[in-house]
Amino acid sequence: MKAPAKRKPRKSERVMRDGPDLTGGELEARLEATWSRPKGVIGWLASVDHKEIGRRYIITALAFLAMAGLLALHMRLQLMLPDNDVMTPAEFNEAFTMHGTTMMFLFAVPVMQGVQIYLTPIMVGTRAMAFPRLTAFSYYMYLFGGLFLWAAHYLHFGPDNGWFNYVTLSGPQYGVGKKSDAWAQTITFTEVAALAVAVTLVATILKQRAPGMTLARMPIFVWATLVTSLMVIFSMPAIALVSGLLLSDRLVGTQFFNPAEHGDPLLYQHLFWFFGHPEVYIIFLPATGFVSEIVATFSRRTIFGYPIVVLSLVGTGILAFGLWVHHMFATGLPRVGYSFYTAASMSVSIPTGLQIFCWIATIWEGRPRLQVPMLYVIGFIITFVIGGLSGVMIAAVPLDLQVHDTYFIVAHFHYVLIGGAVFPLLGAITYWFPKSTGRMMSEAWGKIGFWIIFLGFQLAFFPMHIAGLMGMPRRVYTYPAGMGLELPNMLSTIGSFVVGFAVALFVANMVLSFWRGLPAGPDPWDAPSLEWATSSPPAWYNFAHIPAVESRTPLWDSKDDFPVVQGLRVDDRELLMTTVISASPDIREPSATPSIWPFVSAVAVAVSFIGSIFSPWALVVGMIPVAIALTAWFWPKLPGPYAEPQIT
Amino acid sequence: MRRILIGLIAAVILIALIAAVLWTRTSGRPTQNASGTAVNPNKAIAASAASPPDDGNWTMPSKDYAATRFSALNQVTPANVVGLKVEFTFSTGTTEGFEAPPLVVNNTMYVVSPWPNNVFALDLTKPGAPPKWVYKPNPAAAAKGVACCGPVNRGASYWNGRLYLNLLDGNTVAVDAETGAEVWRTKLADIQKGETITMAPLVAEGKVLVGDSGGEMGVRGWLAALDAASGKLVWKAYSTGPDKDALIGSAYRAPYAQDQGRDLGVKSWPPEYWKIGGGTVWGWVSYDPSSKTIYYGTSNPGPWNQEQRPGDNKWTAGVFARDINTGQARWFYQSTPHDLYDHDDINEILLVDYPVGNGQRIPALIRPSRNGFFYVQDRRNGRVLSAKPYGYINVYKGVDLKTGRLIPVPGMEPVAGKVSRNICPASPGAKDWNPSAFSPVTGLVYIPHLNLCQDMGVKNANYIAGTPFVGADVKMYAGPGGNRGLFTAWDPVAQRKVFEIKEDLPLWSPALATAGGVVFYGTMDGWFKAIDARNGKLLWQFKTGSGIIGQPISYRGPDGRQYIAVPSGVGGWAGAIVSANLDARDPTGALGFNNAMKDLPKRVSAGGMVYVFALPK
Amino acid sequence: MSSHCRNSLAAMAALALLAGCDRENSDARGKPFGETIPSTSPDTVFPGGQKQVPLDPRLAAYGRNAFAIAQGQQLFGAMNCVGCHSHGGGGMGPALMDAEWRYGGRIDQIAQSISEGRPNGMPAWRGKLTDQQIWQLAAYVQSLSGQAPKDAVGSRAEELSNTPPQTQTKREPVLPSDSAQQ
Amino acid sequence: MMRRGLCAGVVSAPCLAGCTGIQTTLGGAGADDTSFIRLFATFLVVCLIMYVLVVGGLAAALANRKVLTVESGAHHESSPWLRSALIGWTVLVAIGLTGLTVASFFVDRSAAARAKHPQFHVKVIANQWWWDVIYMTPDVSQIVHTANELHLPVGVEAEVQLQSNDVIHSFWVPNLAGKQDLIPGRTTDIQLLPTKVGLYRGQCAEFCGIQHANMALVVTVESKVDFLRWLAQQRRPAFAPATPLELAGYRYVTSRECSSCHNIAGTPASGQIGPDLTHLASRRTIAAGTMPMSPGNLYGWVADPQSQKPGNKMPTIGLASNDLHAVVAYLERLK
Repeated sequence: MKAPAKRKPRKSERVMRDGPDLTGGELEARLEATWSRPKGVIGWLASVDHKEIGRRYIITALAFLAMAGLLALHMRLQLMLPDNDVMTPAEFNEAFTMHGTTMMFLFAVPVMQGVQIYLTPIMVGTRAMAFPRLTAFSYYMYLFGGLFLWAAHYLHFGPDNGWFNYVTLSGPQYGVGKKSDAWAQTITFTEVAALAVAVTLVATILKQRAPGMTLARMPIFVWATLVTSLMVIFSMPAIALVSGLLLSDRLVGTQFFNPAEHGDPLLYQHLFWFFGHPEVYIIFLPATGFVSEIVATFSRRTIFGYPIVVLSLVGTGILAFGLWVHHMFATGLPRVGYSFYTAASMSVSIPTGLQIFCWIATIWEGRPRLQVPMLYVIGFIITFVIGGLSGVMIAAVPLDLQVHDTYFIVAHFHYVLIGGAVFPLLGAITYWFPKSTGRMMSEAWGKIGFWIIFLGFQLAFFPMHIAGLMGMPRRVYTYPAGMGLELPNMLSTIGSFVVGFAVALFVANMVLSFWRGLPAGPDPWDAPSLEWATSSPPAWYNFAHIPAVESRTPLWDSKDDFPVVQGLRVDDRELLMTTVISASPDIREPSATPSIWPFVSAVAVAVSFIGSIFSPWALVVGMIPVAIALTAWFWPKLPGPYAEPQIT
Repeated sequence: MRRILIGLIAAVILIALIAAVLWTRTSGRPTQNASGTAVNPNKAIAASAASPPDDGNWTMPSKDYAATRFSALNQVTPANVVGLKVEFTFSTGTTEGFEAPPLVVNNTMYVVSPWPNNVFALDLTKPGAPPKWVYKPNPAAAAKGVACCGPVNRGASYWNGRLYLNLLDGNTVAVDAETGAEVWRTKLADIQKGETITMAPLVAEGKVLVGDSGGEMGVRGWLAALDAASGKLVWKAYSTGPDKDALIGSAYRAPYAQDQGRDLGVKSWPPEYWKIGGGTVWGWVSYDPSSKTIYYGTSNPGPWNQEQRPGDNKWTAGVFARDINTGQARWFYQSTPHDLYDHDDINEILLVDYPVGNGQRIPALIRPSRNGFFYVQDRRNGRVLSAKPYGYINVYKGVDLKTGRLIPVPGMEPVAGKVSRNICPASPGAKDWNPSAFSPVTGLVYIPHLNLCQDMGVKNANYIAGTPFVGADVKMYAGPGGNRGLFTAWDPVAQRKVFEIKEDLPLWSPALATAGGVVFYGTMDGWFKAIDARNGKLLWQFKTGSGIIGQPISYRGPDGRQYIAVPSGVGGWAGAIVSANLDARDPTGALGFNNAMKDLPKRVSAGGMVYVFALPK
Repeated sequence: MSSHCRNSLAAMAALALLAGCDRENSDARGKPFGETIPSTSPDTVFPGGQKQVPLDPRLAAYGRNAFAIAQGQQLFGAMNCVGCHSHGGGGMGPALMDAEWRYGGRIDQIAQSISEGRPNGMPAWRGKLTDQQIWQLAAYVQSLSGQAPKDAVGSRAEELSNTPPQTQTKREPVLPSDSAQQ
Repeated sequence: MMRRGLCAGVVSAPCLAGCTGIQTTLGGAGADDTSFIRLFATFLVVCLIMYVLVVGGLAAALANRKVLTVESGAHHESSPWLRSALIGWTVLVAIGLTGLTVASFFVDRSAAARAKHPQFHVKVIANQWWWDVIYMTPDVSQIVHTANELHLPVGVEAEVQLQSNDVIHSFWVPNLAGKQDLIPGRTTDIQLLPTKVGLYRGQCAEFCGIQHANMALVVTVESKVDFLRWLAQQRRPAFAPATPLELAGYRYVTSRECSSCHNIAGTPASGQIGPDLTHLASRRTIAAGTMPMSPGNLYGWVADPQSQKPGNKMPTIGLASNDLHAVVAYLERLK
């Protein structure tokens, strides 16, 4: 497929640059032609625009949220009564595994990365991601991974050993058939996608910020994106290694996890949880970014203690790598070692405590407007702190030995994941929906939806603390009557259906507002950050002129007379690269044009990955089409005529 | 006149000389017979009562009750052994492991084949030794399903006109040596419980001593004595269970405290495990007529997984001394308490008069045990005089002579779920059942043995009668040095090695020592070798049709010449990969031997032939 | 193949290679099987020229089912088959991973050998194992020589490493064995 | 540091019917569990205080409706005391966490110290979906082998050695102590010091396959005398069949499928793969706690175990009805 037809510059024409003599409608029409993509299915597949890919990520992730949510409701029906037989044990085991795996790998991380892909360029004031085609490739890898997992579930070889698929149960002898291979290969897909996104985000944030946006002037959400992306880069290789080792044990009979041949099931657990714990912070930190943005906007005040919040983000990111063994307190490792991890697990709550203080201080200092995003922030603080405190409890070894792998833990991580990440996500969607669609979501239905999900959530998950303390282990498809577990389970089931209804309400609100929401205009919330300087929805090229930034809250300080940078090419895709610390203009860099090849490469890699769980030769043979697709993808573009731009 | 006289005297002297030489060569009377040798004070000599002077016959696999496997014929010497030629051969028509030695009595050779245990009587007086009669016992074919280490038979025994042998399916038969007619047949073992019989019976004092095999099948070991005339059971001593079953009574005095106590056969086992605890008797029995005492060893405890049977597991993996007439135990010494690696203790027991300084001698027994130690014990009370390793050992520290207890190296015991690596010696031990030979001439014990180590993983063994009760996966490989076999000449007095020959393949053939100063043994790829008894130099070798795992013997033929006979037919535990056509891609095949014998199928094929050699007339 | 699987397969043409519907269903709810062990022995001469005995329909249910093969592997260890046949290499009993079959290498013949026993020492397990267990054992035994599909077998067990992984062993032909023994 | 009155009060509030349950972490029938309850109460108090501070701060911030003097000056200086409040909050959080860490460390140390001198040893081997229990006495011939049942003398420190034959399980008797994983290839251990006589239920707490939910064991804490009487009863071989129906059952069980897996001491059935049945009828549950022991349940279980506990390793034999009656009659005999 050739790159889209481009007008050949006529000899006489000077290279067109934006500058004093090219402004207004003429400039925007030319930029539109350069930055838009061809129509049709091929065009859709070839798109490299960060806004389109971001939206696709979010919609796909919400679809997986809904599917995994339905599984959760089905499980709650089975657990509503003791000795129930709504589901057979095999169905229940596959249901909780698919629920866990989908929520963690196909919803939580991808949706956060989707929002980051969508917002980062327009927040830092640039026109595209650093590696646009890599971002497109990552979306297709994520999509194929999700489709593969659910196809496996549909074809009776979906995984059924829990979302972390511990070894010897998932090993070649006890992990019968292709179920554990399907799980491990899904991880390979999603970790490739997550790593690709993390790399492009870090490059975009460090090199493509608008001139003047020094590190100290970056929005908090961009800081959160930077920290999470670095955490992805450092933690995903651990899960890549462990899923690769499991696949090679299961397919070619290596002995990594064979306890008899001095392999070690605990090696699996160490490697998995070295990724596992940073993973939950990868989900939580972007949510703190949402909260900081929403609190600043709806309190009409810059965030209190900006350096403290940024240092807390970085502190949480680093500490998150030092406490994975608190998932393994019951495996009989030396007790002294455990006390180090207790201390580390306790210390990670200090940075989060500081952030909460700063948010509350911002609200105290500002004039809070209790609109829907702000309600979700308040709901977040009330819910997440309960989860954080129950986390402090299970950091202590004697307590964890009693409540580990019980419903107390299920309650804890739902409080910190739904309370800590989904509530801020719903707030963020409500907050940035107008920017993305140009229409407001209904404020009234938003408020009703918030109260239903907030109360439904407490009803669903607080009783699980009690069920856990009263001796209900995790992942049991049933429990005997007469142990006092009937009431908590019944309440949880009712609560979970309320939450289900509230999520449906939110989605309905989104869909209806897409057509019949109030028109929003560029800055409906009077927010400080750069993305509100673009139109709603932003044009293909985001900014007609790359803005220059002089403070943390550009829109609040110089609402209309924006200093801008001129001189970028108009007839070809070009970005302004700035230095890392002070963001002063550095060089001009061409940006990749839309291409079908990332999609084709993703298809080739997917076929090779899926084939490799049936025969190792699929990797060897599969690499040929992958090599061809990648070669076409990186085929160099002939450099056009250049002249030095004048920077005014 | 004087010259004539001098010539006459010279002639007479010359004739006397020639006569003397001829007389020594022909009459076969060894210049120094076993008992008449000038008694060298610092050399062990065979127990005289148990090792009568050689009459040129070979009536039992161990040659004599002292198990010397020493032939006093000395026609074949290091000088002329290179002239040995094949006199005749005989094929048994079977391809299983051929472990039984041919017996020669009154110019008739009796050949016993592995399953179906046919017996052929060959008339040595006629050229080519044609068969006089064939005895076909037709044992049950199903017995092959419970024979752990190949459907083998370790030989018959001749005793006043009759041949006594055991059949694989647990019967003992007496056959008339002249006509080949079956005199009596007694059923002793039950293949439904996994019991077979492979040992060569020992016949003495009118009693036939027979023990069962099946340590790997969870059977209960015993030694039974049948009346040689009628085949009726005289007494039966179990190797596990209460003292009344083990015939341990007032006459019993254990050499060490570890083996003294009431009903240790029950107390040293977890409940009910002694009933399926092994301790079978499938090896060699020796007999000292002077004290009317038999000496034999018991096999490994079952199952191989040591964690399933905590405790010392009495009376397995040890040596019993019993009165031959009543079976009452005199003493018992447990070489390997709570055996960890299937180190049976059924190896041959040589009875010697052992020098203890200043010309004094005590009746002793010396034996190269499977756990790698060469024991010298006072056979009156079982006390261990010395125990030195004769092969490479890294799983035992040594034997504490004060308590008699074997000291294992901590941390090497196989536990469930974790493979133990580099266990030397491997399960077949430093030497398996193939017996050594003792030459009173050189005073050395010639030991054909192994140099194997193994990786071993154990798991919970399930007991179903008639099926294997092992609970262990094993992979064997060559020990240090890369050679899998060793032929060692051991000085039992100085307790040290005199010389050693490295053999590529494990040595599974017994040894034969002769008064002529030549020692014979065979290799698993078919080489029948003769070496110098003093320095182990290879003198002569002959490539037989199949691997040699049977006992070579030496006898005096009807024409007075010394004949050497050797059975050739690879098989047994080590040769199972060839005789049972196993698949080398599975290293744990044949209870772990496949891994060590991957190359054997390419070097040798199955067979079943007796070769008889002699110096040309 | 249940109809539900068939049309889903048609729908998923792109994922056709994932056809493994029946490979995985574990049919845990075991109703008492009316399984019987067939008594015919196809590897023989039929006077009057009767044509070959058709392959037993249970081959699909057991021979290609990952759950049945895994249960067979556990029974192969638990019922002491390893004691005689090791991990397919043989020992007291013949090797099971090679191409030579003295009493027939098809799954129904193997099931018959297990159930009835064989004269040279193979014990008869009828009455000691249920017919379903015998079929599971037969499924595992025929997978030792690579007869089972590669995606239904495990590469190794959690024990001392022994044979090369079954997922990589090539499929051995099923040949009558010219046993030298009587 | 811990005021018993307040903690007990606070703890009892949310525990509803939980305290008296047979499988609850709030039961307090073992030394470890009582220290758990005390530590949990401490944590709960500290966490409630922190939670009240946070939510109170939030409420106060929301209620603080002051109107800004400067129009939309978002950059005005923050009030000075907020800075000091921030430092105060950090110090408070740090002190709270340090205190809790030290408290948990001391509880952990005291449990480890007590574990140094156990009076007797039990080995528990986990299999897919049942517990093999072996009482390791110094005299090996007195070893007792049972399944899915653990008897402990009250007030005596018992060390339970934990091994697994297949996958990772987790031994958890909440009323007595915390859980400990059973990992293939490793031997872990847990110390139990029961303080209250009674009947408790433990369950596997690490997902171990299709029947992870039905892998329970019944723990009976009794006086030393009762315990020794039970141990002696377990050492006796199985009762001989008394009636002809039991004899027919005996013949079937010891010669047919049952003997391939199960062991009944004193009879030819000595399979080591399945649970030991020598004293089956004296146990309180069938199939690792799946259902209580009763003739009716025994009928249901023996007739078709797959429908009672789908996916478990016991096959459905399809017994004829007369065999079924005989077998159940004989199993009833195995008190």
